[in-house]
Amino acid sequence: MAWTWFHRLASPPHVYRIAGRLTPWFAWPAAILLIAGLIGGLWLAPPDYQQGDAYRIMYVHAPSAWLSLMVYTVMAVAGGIGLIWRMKVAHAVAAAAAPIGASFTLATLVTGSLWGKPMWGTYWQWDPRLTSELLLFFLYLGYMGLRAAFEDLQRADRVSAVLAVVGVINVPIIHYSVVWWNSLHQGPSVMYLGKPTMPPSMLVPLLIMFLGFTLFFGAVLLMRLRAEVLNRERAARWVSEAIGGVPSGRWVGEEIGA
Amino acid sequence: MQAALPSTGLERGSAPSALAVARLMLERDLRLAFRKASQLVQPLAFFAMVTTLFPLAITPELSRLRHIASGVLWAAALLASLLALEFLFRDDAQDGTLEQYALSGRALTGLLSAKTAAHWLLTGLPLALVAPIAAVALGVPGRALPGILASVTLGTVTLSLLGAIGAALTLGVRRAGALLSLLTLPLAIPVLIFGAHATQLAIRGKPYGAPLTLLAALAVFGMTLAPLAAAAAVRINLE
Amino acid sequence: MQAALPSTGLERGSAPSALAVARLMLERDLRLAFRKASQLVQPLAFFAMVTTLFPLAITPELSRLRHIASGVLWAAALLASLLALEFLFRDDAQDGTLEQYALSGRALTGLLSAKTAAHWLLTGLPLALVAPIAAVALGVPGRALPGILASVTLGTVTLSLLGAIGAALTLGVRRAGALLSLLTLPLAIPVLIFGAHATQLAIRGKPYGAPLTLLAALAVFGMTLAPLAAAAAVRINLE
Amino acid sequence: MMRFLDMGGYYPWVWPAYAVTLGVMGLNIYWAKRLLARARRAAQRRLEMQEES
Amino acid sequence: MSEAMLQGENLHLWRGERHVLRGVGFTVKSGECLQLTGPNGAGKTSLLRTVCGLSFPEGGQIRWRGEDVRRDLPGFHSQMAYLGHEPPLKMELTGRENLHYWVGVRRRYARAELDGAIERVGGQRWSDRPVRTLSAGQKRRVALAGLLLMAVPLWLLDEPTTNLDVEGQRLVGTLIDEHLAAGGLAMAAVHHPLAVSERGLRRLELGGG
Amino acid sequence: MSEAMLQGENLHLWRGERHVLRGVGFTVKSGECLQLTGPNGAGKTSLLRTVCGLSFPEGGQIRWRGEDVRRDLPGFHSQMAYLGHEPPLKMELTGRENLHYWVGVRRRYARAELDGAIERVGGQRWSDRPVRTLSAGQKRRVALAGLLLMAVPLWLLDEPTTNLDVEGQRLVGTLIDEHLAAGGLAMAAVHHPLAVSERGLRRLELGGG
Ligand code: HEM
Ligand SMILES: Nc1ncnc2c1ncn2[C@@H]1O[C@H](COP(=O)(O)OP(=O)(O)OP(=O)(O)O)[C@@H](O)[C@H]1O
Ligand SMILES: Nc1ncnc2c1ncn2[C@@H]1O[C@H](COP(=O)(O)OP(=O)(O)OP(=O)(O)O)[C@@H](O)[C@H]1O
Ligand SMILES: [Mg+2]
Ligand SMILES: [Mg+2]
Repeated sequence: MAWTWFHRLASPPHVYRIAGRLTPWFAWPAAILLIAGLIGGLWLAPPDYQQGDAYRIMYVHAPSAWLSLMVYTVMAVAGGIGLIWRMKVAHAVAAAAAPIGASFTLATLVTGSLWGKPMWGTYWQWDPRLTSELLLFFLYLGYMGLRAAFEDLQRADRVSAVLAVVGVINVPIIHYSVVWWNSLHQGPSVMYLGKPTMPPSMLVPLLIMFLGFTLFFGAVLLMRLRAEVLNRERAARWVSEAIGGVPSGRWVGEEIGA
Repeated sequence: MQAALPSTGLERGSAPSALAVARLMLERDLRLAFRKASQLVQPLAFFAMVTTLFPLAITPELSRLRHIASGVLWAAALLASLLALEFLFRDDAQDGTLEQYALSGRALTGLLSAKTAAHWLLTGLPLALVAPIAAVALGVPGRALPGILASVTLGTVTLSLLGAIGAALTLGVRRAGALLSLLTLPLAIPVLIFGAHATQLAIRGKPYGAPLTLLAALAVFGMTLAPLAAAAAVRINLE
Repeated sequence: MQAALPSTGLERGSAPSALAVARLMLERDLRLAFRKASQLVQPLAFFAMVTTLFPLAITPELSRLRHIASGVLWAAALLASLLALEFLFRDDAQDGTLEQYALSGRALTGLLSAKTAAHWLLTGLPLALVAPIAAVALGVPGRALPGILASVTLGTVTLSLLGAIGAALTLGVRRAGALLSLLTLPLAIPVLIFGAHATQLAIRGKPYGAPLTLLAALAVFGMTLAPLAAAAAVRINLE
Repeated sequence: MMRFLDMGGYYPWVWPAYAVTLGVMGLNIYWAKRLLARARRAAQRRLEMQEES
Repeated sequence: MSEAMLQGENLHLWRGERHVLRGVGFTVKSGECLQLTGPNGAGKTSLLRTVCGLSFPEGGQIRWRGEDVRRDLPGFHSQMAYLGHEPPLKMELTGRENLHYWVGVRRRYARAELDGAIERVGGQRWSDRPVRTLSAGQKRRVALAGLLLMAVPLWLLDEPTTNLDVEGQRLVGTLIDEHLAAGGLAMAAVHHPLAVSERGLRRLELGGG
Repeated sequence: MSEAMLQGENLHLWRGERHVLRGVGFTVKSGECLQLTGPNGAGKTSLLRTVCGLSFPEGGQIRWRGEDVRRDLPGFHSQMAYLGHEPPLKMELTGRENLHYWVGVRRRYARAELDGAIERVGGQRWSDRPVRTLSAGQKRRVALAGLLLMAVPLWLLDEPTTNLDVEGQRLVGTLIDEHLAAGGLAMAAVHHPLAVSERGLRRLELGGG
């Protein structure tokens, strides 16, 4: 019983419709939070007593880094679900997430380098965290390359899901790399929620940014998800054809117009 | 297996045990490799050549070579295993024999584990045996050799297992060479870090037990999970 | 071509010029490569990964990395060209298209030169363009970059040509991967020595004209001889 | 205002960092929109093909 | 023995943009051979691969002894043998070694059985040569020997007579006949009618490509 | 036109330890098709590969228009086309692209000719799909289109009807007939008699394998 409900919820047309409806609910809060975070981070927060104004890069760097890790985790979980329950929508989520994750990984690398120059005197260091983040970027590229290498979407979905699941071990490695190996990179500062090391005037904009970035990811993911679901829709249509319901060609046509 | 249903009387002979099947696969892969004896020498020769490159390209001074020895050894080991990997499943997929194994009704995990074991015996083990020699050539002191032997042995096990996953993932892809590297290298980084760390400690004469334990842990972890992932990927790719 | 003999009237259309044929082959190989766009990125990705390995395995200190930069760059370039080489003729041999080219009545040297050119455009050139970026990551100062670009560009031309010979020689051999390296690496040593030398001089800010000239000479030498050797090897292996 | 733009002398790094991040976000939105439009067109085309045959 | 052993019901398969199988159904009983015909591109190979689980149909079911094969794919596989367009042989191994490693993972067999199978396909003289050196027809014969040696009730054959000489084509017919007589069943895609006795022959013609 | 165009004289070929061709000789004139038959392993493929210069015979000669082909191999090659057991196609390219790059190195041709050849083999509907997605018979048809497009007098065909449906087998016969009528000549190894008119048909039976 519960399963039929679950599958109906996860059925492509349903997801397509719901995703379309949900998008603004993510997009607008994201926009507001991002603007608030920008004002807070660039204007209201005081300069750091050590780093001066350079530390303001944190407000884009840390949330990007968070997304780079979170998106990969989302991909791995979605891939796992898709593999186990043969759920096309889960695969569509993974496929939609990958390019977003890759782009924010790149943003992390670039903003980190830009921060590194004034702080460490060099754009790049072969430090464990930086290197493992670079490898995460390669992993994203590999994931997308593997996807692109298959013509058959179903197969691409399932093969790349295996990679996503296997590759997820890299996420904790990156996260704990600062702890495990002595690193130049900043240790966890916000993540220990119990004992914030920053004054609230600095911390609050950062938290706002984290939330804003996450919602932004949600909005873009939903948009891409609709496209991915459409690309996988062929079989769903003929299923309803076989059942003999509404001539689904027309029905999907309406959906597309919507 | 629907034993309750009437048999057609055509099914003669009992199914061999999972272990016997694995042994058969191992034997097959080794025989295929030995049929071309030159193949056996190849990973070694490759390894030797890469180790030779660096003194040529950088500096012939042993005192400086020693510092980079661990990096050179591990990079060479990684690349040599990768090179051999491409062929781990590809040949079998191309001539249709892998399809037959997937249709044999036997668990693919066992078959693939056996193939991975064969791969390690044919590349990892020889590499581990040659690594100390290469190390000496790079000016590493003799007392470091046991540590190097141990770390390369353990490390190549994990590299073979990771490679099995990568090779299985790219089965359906033509010219997968570089895609395979792209997929496998990020996964191989922990092995590389711990391996090189152990090697460096050994060269400096310090205790290298901790990274070695981690290498062993990675190998065990890989042995339990990699065949599952590889079998899943192969099944998907044969679909 | 026995023009004096009576024609059967079946032979319509004139034969395209040697240049047109070479262009056709080049176009074919590029199209095959672009059909899978991911393939194009792969030699680069591989190169990037190898460059990443060394800092991880040896030391993250840029001051020390700088010293081994030339070795790392050239080893990576060599390995990346070799990896791609395996497929230079193999695919065509397997699906029978190479046989058809050998039976086309056209000179194989031209066809093979075109294939080699395609290979360089797809691996050597991108490598040369990325090498300066990798060099920067390894702490090489900016003034050395033109020298690095020039030497890698010239060096990869010769590497592609040598690889063509190696690939042609190992056509008949299955799993030629490592054998190919074994054959090609010794031939590649001069390229490697001059290339690494030029790179090192460039990094130290000294004039690197002399080794660069030698690299250019090797490239020219290779361009005249390699296609002949490769064509001979292909003919023998198709028998 | 100049003080703000100067970022305590760190402007050559702070502003590019923000530009890159916002650029990435903008591109993400653009790519997502384009992808959706393309998927719609492809689906439409498939439907037309379906009706023909 | 006469209930339906293998059934396909309303199978639908898409390949790329093409709807290759549109509601194909069939039934094969013990002692029957289903001969698949149809023009090039009709979907014969696709149907065989779907039956043996190498392609997943978007709709429909395949039943073996009344049960959906998806429920126990390994169990189904251990009772069937599939020969595709190309004989699945390793070029470096001899014919005999190929058979050993191919069939050996499925069942234990006596050496005499192996010899018998090789003799049956006329391979005594060349079964110890690397398959690489065999002619096209000889390779196909090695694959047929594997089929015999597997000793399974269900045979799925894709153009089994390809590359075989006249005697070899007759042999395929005889082998199938004997298999049917022993209670086996077969499905074979062909372009030349099989030399199988009319009694057990059923026909399925797939539509235009 | 009726002198011997292609002659094989007393050809001897060894493969490993086997004396595969033992003094084989034949003559083919313009307008004639030599049909090679013989049991599996008789040496049909070996003979065809020897004729086109892919194997070197230990003894004997092949003459094209009276001259030893070894004297001018490229010249001979530019007047012949060989189709082996497998269609020589790149899986990633479409049928049309395959034809373009395969035939394009030999001769310039008008686009209409290419279209005509594809239409002739019934490939209008699938010639723009990657060959990988084609059925076995469709691949073979692409190869036949290449043969037509090459426009050379001598065809060497190894089991050209393999994988073709009944209509396709008839098509091969028709194509050869038309080729012979235009003054061409052909040599074809087969297991099923070719559907070629009796007039130009010559037969050569190779001995037991
Ligand atoms: C290319 C260079 C850099 C890269 C690739 C990089 C990468 C990362 C990553 C992956 C994280 C997220 C870690 C996690 O959530 O577990 C992170 C967070 C962070 N990074 Fe960087 N970083 C770089 C440079 C810098 C520099 C130069 C600084 C400052 C001096 C810096 C300061 C921070 C801070 C403060 C955080 C938040 C820490 C936390 O909350 O855990 N980063 N960086
Ligand atoms: N990826 C794909 N995209 C589009 N069409 C495809 C794809 N794969 C296969 N097809 C088509 O599916 C059809 C069925 O192919 P199949 O190989 O099953 O035919 P067949 O009956 O075995 O033909 P033959 O007699 O030539 O062996 C063919 O028309 C083929 O072109
Ligand atoms: N390297 C080798 N060593 C020994 N025998 C060989 C070798 N290569 C080929 N042969 C044998 O040469 C004989 C001729 O083979 P060929 O492929 O010409 O036969 P064919 O007439 O084309 O057969 P088919 O009808 O099966 O295609 C075969 O018996 C084959 O086994
Ligand atoms: Mg078929
Ligand atoms: Mg033959």
